[in-house]
Amino acid sequence: MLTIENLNVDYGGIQALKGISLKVNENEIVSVLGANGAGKSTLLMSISGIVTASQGSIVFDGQEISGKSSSQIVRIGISQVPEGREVFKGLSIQDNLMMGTYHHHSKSTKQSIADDLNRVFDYFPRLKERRTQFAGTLSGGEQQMLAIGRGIMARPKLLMLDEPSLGLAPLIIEDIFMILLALHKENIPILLIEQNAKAALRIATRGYVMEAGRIIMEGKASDLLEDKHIVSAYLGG
Amino acid sequence: MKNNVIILAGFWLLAFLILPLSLPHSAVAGKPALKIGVNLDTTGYAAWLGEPELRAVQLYAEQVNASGGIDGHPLELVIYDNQSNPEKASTNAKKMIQRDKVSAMIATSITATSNAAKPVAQAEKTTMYSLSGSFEPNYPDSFSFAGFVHTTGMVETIYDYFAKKGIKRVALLCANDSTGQTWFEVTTREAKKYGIQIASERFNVNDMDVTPQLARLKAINPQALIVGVSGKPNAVVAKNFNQMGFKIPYVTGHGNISDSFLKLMEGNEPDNLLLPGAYFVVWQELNNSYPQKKIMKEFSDAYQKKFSKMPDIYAVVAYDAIRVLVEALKRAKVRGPEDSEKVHSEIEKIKNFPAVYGGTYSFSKDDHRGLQKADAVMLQVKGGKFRLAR
Amino acid sequence: MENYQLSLAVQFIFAGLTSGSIYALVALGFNMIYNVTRVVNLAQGEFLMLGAMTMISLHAGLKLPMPVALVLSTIIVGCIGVVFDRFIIRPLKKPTLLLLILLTLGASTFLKGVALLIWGKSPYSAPTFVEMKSISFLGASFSPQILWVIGTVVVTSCSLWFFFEKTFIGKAMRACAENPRAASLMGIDVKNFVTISFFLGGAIGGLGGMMIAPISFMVYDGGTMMGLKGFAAAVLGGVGSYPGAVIGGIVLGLLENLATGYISSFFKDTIAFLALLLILFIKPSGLMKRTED
Amino acid sequence: MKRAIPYILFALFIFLLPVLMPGSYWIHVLVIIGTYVIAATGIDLLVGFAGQLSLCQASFFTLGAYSSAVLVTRYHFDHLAAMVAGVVSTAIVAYVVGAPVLRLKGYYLAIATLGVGLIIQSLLVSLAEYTGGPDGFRDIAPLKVAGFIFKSDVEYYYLIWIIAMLVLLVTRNIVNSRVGRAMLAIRGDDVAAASMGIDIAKYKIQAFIISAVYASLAGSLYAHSNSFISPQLADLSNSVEMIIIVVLGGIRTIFGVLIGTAIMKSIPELLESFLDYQMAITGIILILLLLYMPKGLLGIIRQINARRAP
Amino acid sequence: MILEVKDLTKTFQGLTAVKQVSFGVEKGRIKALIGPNGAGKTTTFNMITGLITATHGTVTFNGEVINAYPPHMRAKKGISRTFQNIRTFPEMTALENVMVGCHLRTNTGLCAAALRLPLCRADEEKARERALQELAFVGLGDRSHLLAGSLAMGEQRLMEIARTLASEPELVLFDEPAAGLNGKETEQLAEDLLKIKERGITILLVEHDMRMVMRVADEIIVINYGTKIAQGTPEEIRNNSDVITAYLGK
Repeated sequence: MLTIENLNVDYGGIQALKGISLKVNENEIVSVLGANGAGKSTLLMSISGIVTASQGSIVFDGQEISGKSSSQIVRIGISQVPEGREVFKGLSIQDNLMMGTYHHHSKSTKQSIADDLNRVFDYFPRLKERRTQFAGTLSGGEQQMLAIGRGIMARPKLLMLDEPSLGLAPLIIEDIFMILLALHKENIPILLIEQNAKAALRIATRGYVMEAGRIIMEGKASDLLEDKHIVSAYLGG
Repeated sequence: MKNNVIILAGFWLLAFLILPLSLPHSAVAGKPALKIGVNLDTTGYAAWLGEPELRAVQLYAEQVNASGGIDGHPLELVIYDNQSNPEKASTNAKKMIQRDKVSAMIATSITATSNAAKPVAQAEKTTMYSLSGSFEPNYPDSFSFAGFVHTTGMVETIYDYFAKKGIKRVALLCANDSTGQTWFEVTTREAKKYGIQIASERFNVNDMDVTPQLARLKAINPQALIVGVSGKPNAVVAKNFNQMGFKIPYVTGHGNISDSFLKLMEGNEPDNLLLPGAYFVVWQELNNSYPQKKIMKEFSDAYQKKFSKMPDIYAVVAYDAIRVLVEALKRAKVRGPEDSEKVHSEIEKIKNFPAVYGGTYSFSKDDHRGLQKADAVMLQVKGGKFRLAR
Repeated sequence: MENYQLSLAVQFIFAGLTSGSIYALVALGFNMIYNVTRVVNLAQGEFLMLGAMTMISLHAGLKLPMPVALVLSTIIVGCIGVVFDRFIIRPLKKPTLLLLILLTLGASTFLKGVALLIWGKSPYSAPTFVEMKSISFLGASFSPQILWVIGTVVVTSCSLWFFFEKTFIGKAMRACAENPRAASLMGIDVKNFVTISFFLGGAIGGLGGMMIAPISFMVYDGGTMMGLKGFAAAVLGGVGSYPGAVIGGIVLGLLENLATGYISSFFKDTIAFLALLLILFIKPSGLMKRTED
Repeated sequence: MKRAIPYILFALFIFLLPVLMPGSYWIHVLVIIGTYVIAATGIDLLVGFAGQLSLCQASFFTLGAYSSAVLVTRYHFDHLAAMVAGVVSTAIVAYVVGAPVLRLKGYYLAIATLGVGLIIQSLLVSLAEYTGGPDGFRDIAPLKVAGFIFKSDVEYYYLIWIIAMLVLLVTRNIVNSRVGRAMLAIRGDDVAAASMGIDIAKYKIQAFIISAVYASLAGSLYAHSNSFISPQLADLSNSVEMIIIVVLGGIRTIFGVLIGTAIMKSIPELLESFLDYQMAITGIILILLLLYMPKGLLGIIRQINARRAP
Repeated sequence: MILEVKDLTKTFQGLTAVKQVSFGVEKGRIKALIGPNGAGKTTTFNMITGLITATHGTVTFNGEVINAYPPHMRAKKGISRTFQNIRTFPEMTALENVMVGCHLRTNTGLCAAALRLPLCRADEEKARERALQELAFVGLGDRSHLLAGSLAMGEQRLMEIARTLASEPELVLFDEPAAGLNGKETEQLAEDLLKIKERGITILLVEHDMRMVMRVADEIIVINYGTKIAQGTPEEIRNNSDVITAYLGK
């Protein structure tokens, strides 16, 4: 589905990504772990086309996408839920969700968009109650739901999430991970970046570990959960 | 530490760049040129005055040099723009005296900039000829002179005209700028002498609409309106004036005697538009016996030929100013900047010098304007032309 | 006597509406650009001047009929807005409020300088759009052009409001302003929208200039003061709010003219700005601030 | 002690300049540069360090100039007393105005200070009885201190540059202290600053008053050295120019003000032969400088040095 | 009780964010405040530190009602805090950031600073030393010369803590200090909190990471929809059924 080979990214003279190779297969949840500043977010940004890679290839659905603009990449079918939610606070919740449809809005029927909307509201009934409110009035957990909902509205062939559990209460984290599993059942592959390594590895099929811009380890999620190095470095005793 | 060294190096560099500039210009072969500084508002809000003035001055310099200069010395103009800004005017005056060593200066047509340049002229004992009608050149040991009939004379001319027409109640609308201030002061002061009742309002030169002021002025049921402003704002006032259905005479200042004013008023010209001015403006209407008609025609023709434009009153005043200065340079036998102190006493001795403006210049120790009230005349705008007012 | 007082009041109010509407148009253009790009454009007044000058040149110089001249010069000034964005705003790497203010003021100096070279220093006027001397109403009289000005403000503000609140594209443009990065993750081409917003901002500014050209005259530096007052109006109404821009402009215009009429024409600006300060002290974020910030 | 050497060298340079170019017109320009250095340093402190955008610095400058001029000429105050009175009254005005205005932020602050500036300017125009109105105030007596009358440009040059250097020194001291740090913290994040126990309102107003005092002082000196002042000094463009000076020199680098002022005041001198083109060229220069040197000259030098240093 | 909150209530435009919350914090202990997102924890923090004023209720610190005090006065009394989204002064170095924390414990005024009186020099020296000490305490001793903005997020958090400590507080409020930290970093942070407690400083903590809360807190208060729903030792809270349904899950 998504194949990244030897990806390098320079940030003002500093090399943020050094030869990253990574794969997401159909029907997989792949999670990428790593400390702050390891380059995880940069990885997502370069897949989304916000950051341009200095070297390497990103192939999605058999199509080379490195060098394409972010709007082209969204159109090809990769949708990112950014870190820190980044909802449009001054737009209503429904409008926020509609923004997710931007790239296919003119091509889609009203009915199909309404169906999508209902699907999202099924996942997140709380958003339905408040559909006319400004997104800025939502709590952190609700904003995260909105951001994911917005990602779903884009009808992605691959959904990428950047730290969806950041700053959320345990119960809500659980909710969100359940929803990720549900999406996975709908055959949407997911690339997940998480600080909360334990929770991430529990739902993931495979995992990668990044350190200082490199991938230092990869494997099945269940194996990683038991790896001594991972436990001491990321999961805590 | 390192930074400071670099700053220091920067300053030295700057100094070396500046030093050569500060050296006096080297003299040209032949008799050294005599310099007159020209410190005009060629940009900024008074630019429309500065431009014709500059043209007239340049025209005369050309004429002088073509006819052999001043006793063989070529006349050189040192021209600086003061951007209608008093601070710049003062800096320019310093620059032309200290750096360029001019023998005399022509200074600006607005009062504020003339006032700013005045102390410099005084301190450096260099003659300054202002082109402002309300600038005050008469004070002890003055090195300043001024063109135009004094604004007081102009206002008296208006009031004389009012007296003839039986106008007793006058509405006054003055701008919040230098010109407006002067007109406000002079008109209200003189009104007492003439027994004229005045109601006054002020407005801002940037205003797009003065109907509130005009509406308030309407209350006294005035017989005439005096508008104390020069240039563009007049058009706004006139527009509102017509709109509100005023039929009374619309009188404005002599500062408006220019082609651009006529163009401005096109389409909005009040029925009875009056202003005090100079005989030059209507020279074609004058009798052939009028003594200055010949020089007026010559100037007008030369100016039109060179610039393809009608000379306006500012051009004339500037032209006269440089004529007077050159006359004084000749009489004082000025040979260089060291003689510049003599210029002003020589001007004071000039009597009955024919003015292109109309009338003659007779200066004295106490009169640094040289023109009299009688040299002013009431004009009227009719069909896009200045005429003598009946 | 009462009649006289009434006609006086009407006169003041119409004068206030006229200048207020112009301020409102500047403020609308200002907000238009601000809402999509968060750029504080203090050169908005120069767009006004360019609009008026271009229209006069096209109409009086090239003898184009007035409607054609209007449309053409609106487009021209819009394009100037786009160029403005391309070469002056976009190269700025880290835009801060301070730099934006200085930069747009620098740009305003430049635009004035260019206008000076093209049109010289003399003021220009334009005929009123409809041949008519003046309109009388309750003893007050005013120029028919006022109706055009007020009409433009109403139409512009309503269509802006409709566009940004009700249409999908408008909402997408708002999303761009709030969070350009998230917007581009939605597949929105942010740069295009920025270009469009500068086009519209320039066009609205230019339109404002064309509307007042027949009322006031236009000189190369005639836009600056109106630009500043328009900026004041935008702030007064609450930066970013379209109804706020209109209300801010009208309030400022009325304040000025009522102060002139009822207190003293001598202290016009003083009183208007004192009132502005007072309003800001009481409502520090303007009259109609959106709830989002 | 070694750190003082560049300062001493610089001082020496300043004192030698008039000797190097006697009778030059540039001394006059340098007098003006000195005055604006004093006023712009205030802006550096207020805008650069405390982070409060002010568009009324030129109005405070003009206020200082007028109070000196009016008190000396109309009411025959002792010159020094008049200057002090001017500074004190400007400080009071700054306090009264600053207390409410500084609660505002961003554009709101910008427009409020702009309004304050316009009000001061239009009052100076309106109160013509005292101020001479739009014509300006003329024939201001030259400065007289303890019997010594300052007459020539060179005398003013020394006076103004000594004061300017003291002002720079004092400002540098303030900036490198607890007070300056508090101001910087407010600029960085006022909520965090308040949580650290910094009285935001107090430091904002201190910065505002100091900058007003500098402006007023500079204005007084200007009035005497120039002997003519007009309300045009309070134009918005002058206030903006002072901010541009600070940005060009390098915001938050106290001594950058020297460079910024030198550039800003030299541009018109160097462009004077361009007449009508001046405005467009000035605009272009400003745009280019702000776009490609937003940190200012001294800021760039510092950046290069910082990169070189480990 | 060093801090007592009584009937604290805040309404925003008709919506009640915090409703009559009361609790106390004993001197020298760590108290945790937990609850779902949007439950009103940060609002409570802001009312205690004075960033927003309470609609109703009192905040008592060391026996003194401090409701009317602005934030900087409360800081002066000894209440300090960190922020959910780290708030540093990005263009100042780490050292200068922490020196800002010393503001309260030094007192150079404007005049002394302008003339650089000996008093001022002494203060500077004192502040510098103190700041270096605190930076070393949180393990950033070698990062002091870097610009705050260039530090990694975890380091910025530690620097923020050092800055807080430099103000010599009696009570520190931590707002989600572990957000964005991974398991190991969180453990380190827990150690740091305990070390701070050892210095005799009282801590009020808002945190979602339950493992950390359970480890460091002496007592836990749970709020939901603006009201307190439970209070007790970590053990009690862990088994409280209300808390499980509202917050902890499973």
